[in-house]
Amino acid sequence: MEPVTFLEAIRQALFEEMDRDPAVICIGEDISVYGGAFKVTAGLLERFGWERVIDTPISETAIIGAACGMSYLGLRPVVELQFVDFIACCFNQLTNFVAKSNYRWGAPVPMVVRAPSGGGVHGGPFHSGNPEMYFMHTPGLKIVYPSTPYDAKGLMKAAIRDNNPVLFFEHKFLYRRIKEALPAEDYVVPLGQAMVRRKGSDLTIVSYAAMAHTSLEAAAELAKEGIEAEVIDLRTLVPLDQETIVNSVKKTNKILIVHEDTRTGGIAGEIAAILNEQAFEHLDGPITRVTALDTPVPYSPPLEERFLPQLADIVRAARDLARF
Amino acid sequence: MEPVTFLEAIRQALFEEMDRDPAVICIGEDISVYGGAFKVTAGLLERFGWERVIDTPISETAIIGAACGMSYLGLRPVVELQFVDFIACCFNQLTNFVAKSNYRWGAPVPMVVRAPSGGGVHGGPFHSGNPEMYFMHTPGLKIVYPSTPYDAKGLMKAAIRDNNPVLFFEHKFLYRRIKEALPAEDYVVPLGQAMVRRKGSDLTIVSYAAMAHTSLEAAAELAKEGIEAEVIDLRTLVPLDQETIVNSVKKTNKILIVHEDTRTGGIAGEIAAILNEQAFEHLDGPITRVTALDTPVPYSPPLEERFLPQLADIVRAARDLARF
Amino acid sequence: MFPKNTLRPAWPPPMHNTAKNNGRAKVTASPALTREQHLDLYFFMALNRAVEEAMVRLFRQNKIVGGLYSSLGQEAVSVGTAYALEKRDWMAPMIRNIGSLLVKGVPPRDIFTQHMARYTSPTKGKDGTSHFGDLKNLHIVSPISMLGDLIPVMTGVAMAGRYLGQKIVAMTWIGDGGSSTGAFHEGLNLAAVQRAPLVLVLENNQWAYSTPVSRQVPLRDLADRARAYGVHSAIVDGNDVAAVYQTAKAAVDRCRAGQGPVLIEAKTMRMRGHAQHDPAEYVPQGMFEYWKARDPIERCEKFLTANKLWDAKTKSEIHARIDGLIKADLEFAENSPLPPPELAEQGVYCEGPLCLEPRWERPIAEVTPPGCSVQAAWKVSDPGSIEAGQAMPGAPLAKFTRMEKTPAAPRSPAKGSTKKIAARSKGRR
Amino acid sequence: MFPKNTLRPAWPPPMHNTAKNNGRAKVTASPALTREQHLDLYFFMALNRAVEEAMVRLFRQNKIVGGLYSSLGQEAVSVGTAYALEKRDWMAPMIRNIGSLLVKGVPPRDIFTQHMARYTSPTKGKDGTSHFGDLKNLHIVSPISMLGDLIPVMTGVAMAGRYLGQKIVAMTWIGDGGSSTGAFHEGLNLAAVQRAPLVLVLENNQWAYSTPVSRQVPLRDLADRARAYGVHSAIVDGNDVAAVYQTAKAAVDRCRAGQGPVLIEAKTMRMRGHAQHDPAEYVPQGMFEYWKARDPIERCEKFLTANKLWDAKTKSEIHARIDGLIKADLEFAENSPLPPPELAEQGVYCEGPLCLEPRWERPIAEVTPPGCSVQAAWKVSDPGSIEAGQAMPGAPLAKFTRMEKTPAAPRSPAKGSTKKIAARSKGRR
Ligand SMILES: Cc1ncc(C[n+]2csc(CCOP(=O)(O)OP(=O)(O)O)c2C)c(N)n1
Ligand SMILES: Cc1ncc(C[n+]2csc(CCOP(=O)(O)OP(=O)(O)O)c2C)c(N)n1
Ligand SMILES: [Mg+2]
Ligand SMILES: [Mg+2]
Repeated sequence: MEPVTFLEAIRQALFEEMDRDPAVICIGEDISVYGGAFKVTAGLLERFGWERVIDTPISETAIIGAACGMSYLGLRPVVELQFVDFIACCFNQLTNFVAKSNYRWGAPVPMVVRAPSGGGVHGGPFHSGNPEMYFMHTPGLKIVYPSTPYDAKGLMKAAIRDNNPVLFFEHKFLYRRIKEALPAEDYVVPLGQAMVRRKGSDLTIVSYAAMAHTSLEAAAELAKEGIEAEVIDLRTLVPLDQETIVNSVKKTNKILIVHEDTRTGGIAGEIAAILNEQAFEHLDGPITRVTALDTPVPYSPPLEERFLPQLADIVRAARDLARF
Repeated sequence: MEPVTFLEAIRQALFEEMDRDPAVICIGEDISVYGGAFKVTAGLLERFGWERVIDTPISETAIIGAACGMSYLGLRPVVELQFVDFIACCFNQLTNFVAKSNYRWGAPVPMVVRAPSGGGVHGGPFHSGNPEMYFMHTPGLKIVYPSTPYDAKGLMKAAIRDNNPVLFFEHKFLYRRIKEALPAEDYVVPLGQAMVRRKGSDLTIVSYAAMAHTSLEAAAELAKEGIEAEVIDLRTLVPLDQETIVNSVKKTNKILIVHEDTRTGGIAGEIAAILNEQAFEHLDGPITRVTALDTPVPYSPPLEERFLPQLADIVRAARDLARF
Repeated sequence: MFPKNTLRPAWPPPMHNTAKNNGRAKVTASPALTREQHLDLYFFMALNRAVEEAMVRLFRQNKIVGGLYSSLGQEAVSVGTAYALEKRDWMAPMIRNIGSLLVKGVPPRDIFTQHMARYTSPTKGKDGTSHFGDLKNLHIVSPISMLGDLIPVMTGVAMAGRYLGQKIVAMTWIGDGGSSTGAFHEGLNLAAVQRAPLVLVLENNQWAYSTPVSRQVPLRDLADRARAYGVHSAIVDGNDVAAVYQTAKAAVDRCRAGQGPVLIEAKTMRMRGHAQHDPAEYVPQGMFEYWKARDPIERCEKFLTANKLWDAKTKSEIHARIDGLIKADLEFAENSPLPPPELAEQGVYCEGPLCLEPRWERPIAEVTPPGCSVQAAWKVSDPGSIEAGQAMPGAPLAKFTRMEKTPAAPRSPAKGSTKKIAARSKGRR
Repeated sequence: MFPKNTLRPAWPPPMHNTAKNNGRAKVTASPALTREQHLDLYFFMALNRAVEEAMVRLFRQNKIVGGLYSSLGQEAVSVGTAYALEKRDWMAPMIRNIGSLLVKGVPPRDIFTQHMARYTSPTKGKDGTSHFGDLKNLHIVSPISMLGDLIPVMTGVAMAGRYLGQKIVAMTWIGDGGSSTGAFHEGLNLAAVQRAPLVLVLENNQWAYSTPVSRQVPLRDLADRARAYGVHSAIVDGNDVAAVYQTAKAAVDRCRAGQGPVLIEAKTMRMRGHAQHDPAEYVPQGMFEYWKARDPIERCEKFLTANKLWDAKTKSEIHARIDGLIKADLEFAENSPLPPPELAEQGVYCEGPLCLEPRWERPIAEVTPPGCSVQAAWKVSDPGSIEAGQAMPGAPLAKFTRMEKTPAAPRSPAKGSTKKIAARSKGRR
């Protein structure tokens, strides 16, 4: 098989799931004729027609609401938000209507919300967001944030087949920058399983999405200095694979968490709390975090570079931690 | 001075600030003739008239947006959300427009968003929320969550005089349940200062709002067993008074964080991360948390009781930690 | 949904036109109502009021958890509109639509147990008041507190029903105050542009909590909201149950015929405070008297009497039936346990199978044609603007959803042809 | 706001009607335009286009950071509307309103440096494109990307201006697509109910990204959106700059006279893709040709020539001035540095004094009368509904905001009388 991009992997998953199950439909802004702002839905209209590839007015609340209503009749809508930043415009429908539906009255909401996210492409304060923690803090939603084409395709299939609302973050920096050959047959990557991308014994680096790649680069740098970092790619944030993290820390006794999201209230804190509960006596150094600044995402390249965690920041923090 | 309720303390702050500064106006749903759902603005209309006590349509996005626009002309609007849960309906205006304004283009937004919040009154999934972490994770907003009438009045005045957007959470369980005599003269409680409510040496309990009271009760229980807990009331979540927390932990070497907010992604995680960075070597036991369940807030009393952290939960966790 | 609750007996109770169609007369397009229909409408209004009166007593006895909202004076709206629905249709009530729930087939006990937060309630105590639903049998979607949010959801229900080939209509309600929310706008606009079979009942009861309509909407007739969406609308005397029913029936028929959503403004008056704790002192002198004289139940009684549609015996039979129902269900509710605390921890996620698999009423092949190929292009005849735009409001649905289908060659997914499209232009914002 | 930026020279450049009123002719209520006004409008449209053409060149040279949006073909809307504003008025542009910024007094260099993310830009590189503003001098509010959000904000600006006694008007723009957002509805509804002096320009350019109007709004005329709010509206040929100006001027006058908000639909066409990366292949054949023949700048040129309002010399003078401006400002922008990385960490919170203290243009005593006492009650004459509701749409503002004032005794805050009110009923939901 020819290697395909991250974007193409997602597109394949949509095609194959829509082929497999007529209950799967796509809904969002500019997804039909145009194929979506990033062309992830390109070709779906031609194959599946107007009834299954639905353009909407610019109204994220209506989109999420309608998808929720569709799911109540057994459909499995896949929503595209043009950029994840616009999720703020449907925050209420998502966190109050959708997330609480099953708990409150036993009405599951099988839907997927796909959203291009993340920085590094000079998108500025409204096109670079990583709002995953808002939703990790909202019981009732599942959250996927893949880093490879293989995972993206397999996790998308799992998300569509899941009977719960799943937020599927697509890091736009990865869309066309990485390629991977995919299996010819149908496969699924189950939600809730992290992946050890590199084995190591000196410390654990936990990350996901674009930062998983930077963390791997950092591990390669560190190896040159004789520091062996174990690198975990979370892949799914909810349910969080606590076991893989805890087991790694029990081995390495040190952990560095890297996220592109802003610092305060980011996932590093949650992992720190979990490790205190489950592996306190195994910690030989402070739980450490390398994160974005606590600011909006600035526009100008030197500012955004300062804002985002850099390879050098990870290497430096890991080195300090290893020496602790 | 006669003791006044928590609610009355806030009302006094509004009266006095509106008296002091004609730039202060109130805006929200049912705040004029009715005096607000909880009567916090009762009497403001009679004293300050229709121009300064503005009823709005049911449209939280419009309210926050309009208040922001007013602040650009130098006014200091005080918004009342009928319940904090409806903040989800203006999430975008708050987090994208208001919070980023000063950073992006140097336009400060001096406004206060008041919101009855918190559980324990059988309000169910949409009238019991503690959404503070959504906003702690949003750079650009300040967050106040007081626990006493004195603090509520003094912090409200500080919030109104601050040149930044301040979310002012009013725990509705406290509204009419606690009383305190207040100074006759004008006073301010500065934002960003935690308060050590009880001194102790065996462990630190950090909390805020209604849970600050429960934590103090727990400390009293623990004292009977010979465990001396230091109790910190955060009062302001942003800016967070890290110093007071860190200094206390350097003394007690153990910390328990109690919050009524749901567990995953709650403030306990953030504090855990901060302490790892600033006091790792002082920790003689795992950073521990007692929090609400990771579910929506259920309606029925036995369910809500299970959902919320209880006195016994705090005592038990503190005891275990002290013995660690 | 929830595992079958053995504590909940069957409903509905015997009715005039028994057995089929959910226990009430099968409604037809005929404008004049039958005697049975008139009596049904009266029965449900009286039941609605009796259920709420019982709850006021429970409230005074401190047996209601949380707030209690009243629809006193508005019963004709809830009952008359819901009565226009068929069993297969979907609805989503708001807080004051107890009457609609009863009409659709919810037994009073569900309403009592919900308000008393008992384990035997539809939500088992997880949520209260009218915050419950039933996907499988009654096709009721639970509201949430945030006003307006049901409108997009019910638009989605309507769209899904159409997609599955079910000829259903979705109905929901909104207050005068709730019509100012963004969700109202986004939802009704989407319904309009999709020509979804949605009936939206705007219950103008003069007040949103303590705020009069004039401070919320600068319109004399709130039905004019519909004009922003090119949506058909109607205004009806909300205290005349037969008029409400007929208006709703016409709207439902229109929707079912594929002519797009309808907004109905029902003018009425909230005869109590916002909720039980609110004495409504802000309501100006005379307003309650004015509307009291127009009480929908009394009006209906007078109508039935004047038109000799009933006699004293029928009336007392109806009320005896209602009393019996209420008594039994109250007893059931009061004897019901509160939920066990552990329940709080369960059910955030759906672990099992879906409770409602899609029910196809059209050939599945139609939506997944093996060789389907649509030309991805917008058509134009008048270059000044887009043809679809000019044609759509009146155009039949089929034309809208399929107008661009051409018999081109089929394309398969992950292979060559679609790749070309993806490559055609690089997507950026 | 930001510390004074010494790198940014004065603006505006010399204009026809120089010096006062922001360098352009003082507009009066007269319907017919003066020669100077016609030439001003032409100048700004041509400048608008020249600025954007320069940016397309920068984009091709990879000097633009992020996306580049075009208003090609829509210049008459941006320019004609903003030209109706006075210096004291406030405006908030959208992404395609470069022309409005220029008219209000923003120099091209600000637009260049913003797009190039330079330290010398109004936001110093923190944000890009037209995402900047100026509270103090030009009274411009910065947009954010989320469509519709400016409408409530500018409603607040308009309300605050009125409260302070300033006779200002607030103007903002929205696209056909953006009119479907909840923020549009909530904002315009609030403006209507408050009778706020807001002019909302709905730029119907046939497309929202790749989606034609017909898939967004089931209306032939988007001006009909106004009907949901009882708001005055107008439709204008968006490619006729004089007509746009006159319509906007009438709207501004109406607002300033306290008659409430106005919605103007300007019909036009987006002559490029959504942004520079979008080839707009989805636009049907013939549409571009149709609208190209109605290019607003060419139309204006023809009009000026036909009416002998200029000669070749005037035209070339104007273009020479534009060329000079562009050249100088481009040079300035290209020579400007990028911001220092540390800047990223600064400015999340405002630490210093407010950049804009309230400017009172009415006696402060009026809003804080020493013995003010308003009766907290709604009035009613027709008990069927609230009087204010019936009267408000046409009623003058004073009546609206003060109608219930009665000369009762003053009450002091934290003491007895108000306490009674607070105690009157226990607030619960
Ligand atoms: C988005 C939102 N904001 C505020 C509230 C609080 N609230 C509950 S009911 C109500 C008044 C509703 O008035 P209306 O829509 O006219 O319905 P009615 O109560 O008259 O039936 C308000 C403000 C809410 N539920 N949702
Ligand atoms: C709330 C929101 N959703 C989606 C987007 C993404 N988006 C940016 S511009 C645009 C199209 C806007 O169309 P229109 O309002 O007609 O303005 P035009 O581009 O035609 O000037 C979209 C969908 C956005 N900016 N905001
Ligand atoms: Mg109402
Ligand atoms: Mg457009």
